[in-house]
Amino acid sequence: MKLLYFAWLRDRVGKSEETVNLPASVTTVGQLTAWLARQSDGHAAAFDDPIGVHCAVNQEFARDDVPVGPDDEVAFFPPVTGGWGG
Amino acid sequence: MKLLYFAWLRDRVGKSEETVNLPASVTTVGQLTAWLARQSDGHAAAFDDPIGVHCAVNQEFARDDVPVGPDDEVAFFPPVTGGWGG
Amino acid sequence: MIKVQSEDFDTGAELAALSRGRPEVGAVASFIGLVRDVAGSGELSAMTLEHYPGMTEKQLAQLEAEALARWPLDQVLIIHRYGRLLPGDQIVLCAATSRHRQAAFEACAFLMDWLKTKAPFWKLEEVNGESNWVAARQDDDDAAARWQTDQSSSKKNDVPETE
Amino acid sequence: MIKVQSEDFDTGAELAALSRGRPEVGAVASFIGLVRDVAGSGELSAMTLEHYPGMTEKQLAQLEAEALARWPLDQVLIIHRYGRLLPGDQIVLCAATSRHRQAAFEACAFLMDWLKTKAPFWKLEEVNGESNWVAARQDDDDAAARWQTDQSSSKKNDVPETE
Repeated sequence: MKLLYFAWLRDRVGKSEETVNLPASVTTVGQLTAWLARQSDGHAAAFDDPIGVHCAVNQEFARDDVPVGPDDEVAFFPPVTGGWGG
Repeated sequence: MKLLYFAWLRDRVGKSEETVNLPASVTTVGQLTAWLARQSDGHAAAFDDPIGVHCAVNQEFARDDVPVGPDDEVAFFPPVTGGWGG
Repeated sequence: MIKVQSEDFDTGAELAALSRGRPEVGAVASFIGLVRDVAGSGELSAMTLEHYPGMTEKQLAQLEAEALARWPLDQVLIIHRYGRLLPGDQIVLCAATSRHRQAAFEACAFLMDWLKTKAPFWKLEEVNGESNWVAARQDDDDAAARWQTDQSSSKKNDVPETE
Repeated sequence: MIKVQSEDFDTGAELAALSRGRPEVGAVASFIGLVRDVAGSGELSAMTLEHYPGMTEKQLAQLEAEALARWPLDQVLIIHRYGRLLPGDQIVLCAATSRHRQAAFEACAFLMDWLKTKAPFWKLEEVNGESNWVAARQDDDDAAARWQTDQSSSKKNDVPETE
């Protein structure tokens, strides 16, 4: 599965993308998040507070119960913050 | 008193401005409108339906009870219609 | 800033000038009004905008001052043309700048609604070879009325509500 | 029309192109967002906008389609920049064209509110020599929520309301 990290999630994980082989027990966004948090200290720091982590599956915003599989592109990022000052 | 006419009021009166000497009995916009309606057939046509006639005294919108005097600039015009299509 | 003119305006240059050198401005809301070729019936070939020179500038300056008083704005711009215009021509540009988008948007919508009912412009449409003065529209009065405050509706010299 | 780009845009040319050859358009409402030099504390020297290429275009296209479905519009334009920007730089241009001003204004305000909460952009501010990721603001969520319909709030893949 292809994973993408943006903004401070990327800073904490230490890379902008990686490819992982999922265990069979991981079938939803929520399970993926919990599994990733155990992969390294950087991952743990990134997924420490899951409230602050948003997810997109195949470029659509996805809640914890959305299913994920090996062919999906899954991205993690902080809440979006728009661009301009006003 | 200086009078100005705009849009179809000007077309009906037949001129864009005129200077008139008011009788002493004319002291408000409403009295002026009634007096003007008797000055010519064109004036009568213009002031025929006072509901459709708006007035400004010294470039401020004015109701019938606003006072007018010899030194005022008084304008009559239809309801404003803005410019653009939207 | 108020400009009443017959010549066309350069929207990009006008909007850029509003925020130049004012880095606290984050939001520029604007509106351009164009001549539509759809008249009440038939095809519009041109329209002539007549106005009341002097009163127009005075009313627009009051409108600008009211917008600046009601919203936390940095600047207000109103450019309104008069004279003979063709379909697709620019007629009016309104803009409001602010730190925040909400104030800029609301002020800009306010300016446009009030321009339709408070600025002394009259529209002569040329349709199928005939020239006709356009009548006022009730929905424009309604749009302006939503901005009415108790204070301003009691002003003696205001536009009569029943006309 | 959607454009996601690092280069600057020409507001006047973009707006003019929206109504060119479309004489039924009477109203062009637009909004420009600029980099403000007022950060949370201290002085902003620059900001870098990161985005999620691919998803950004997809989300903006959905946003455009939703605006076109909700209001009687002729066209929608969204231009959003990414990369490193300086105070005063243009970041975003939204525009909506319509026969009537109300639809154009509402659609434009809708686009801006949703851009703040639905488009995958993240802002890194450089303040007093330090770079910090900007946190999401509750009032932006509130502004977007006012456009929420019952239908869209029940979508499974929508942004969770509690985050």
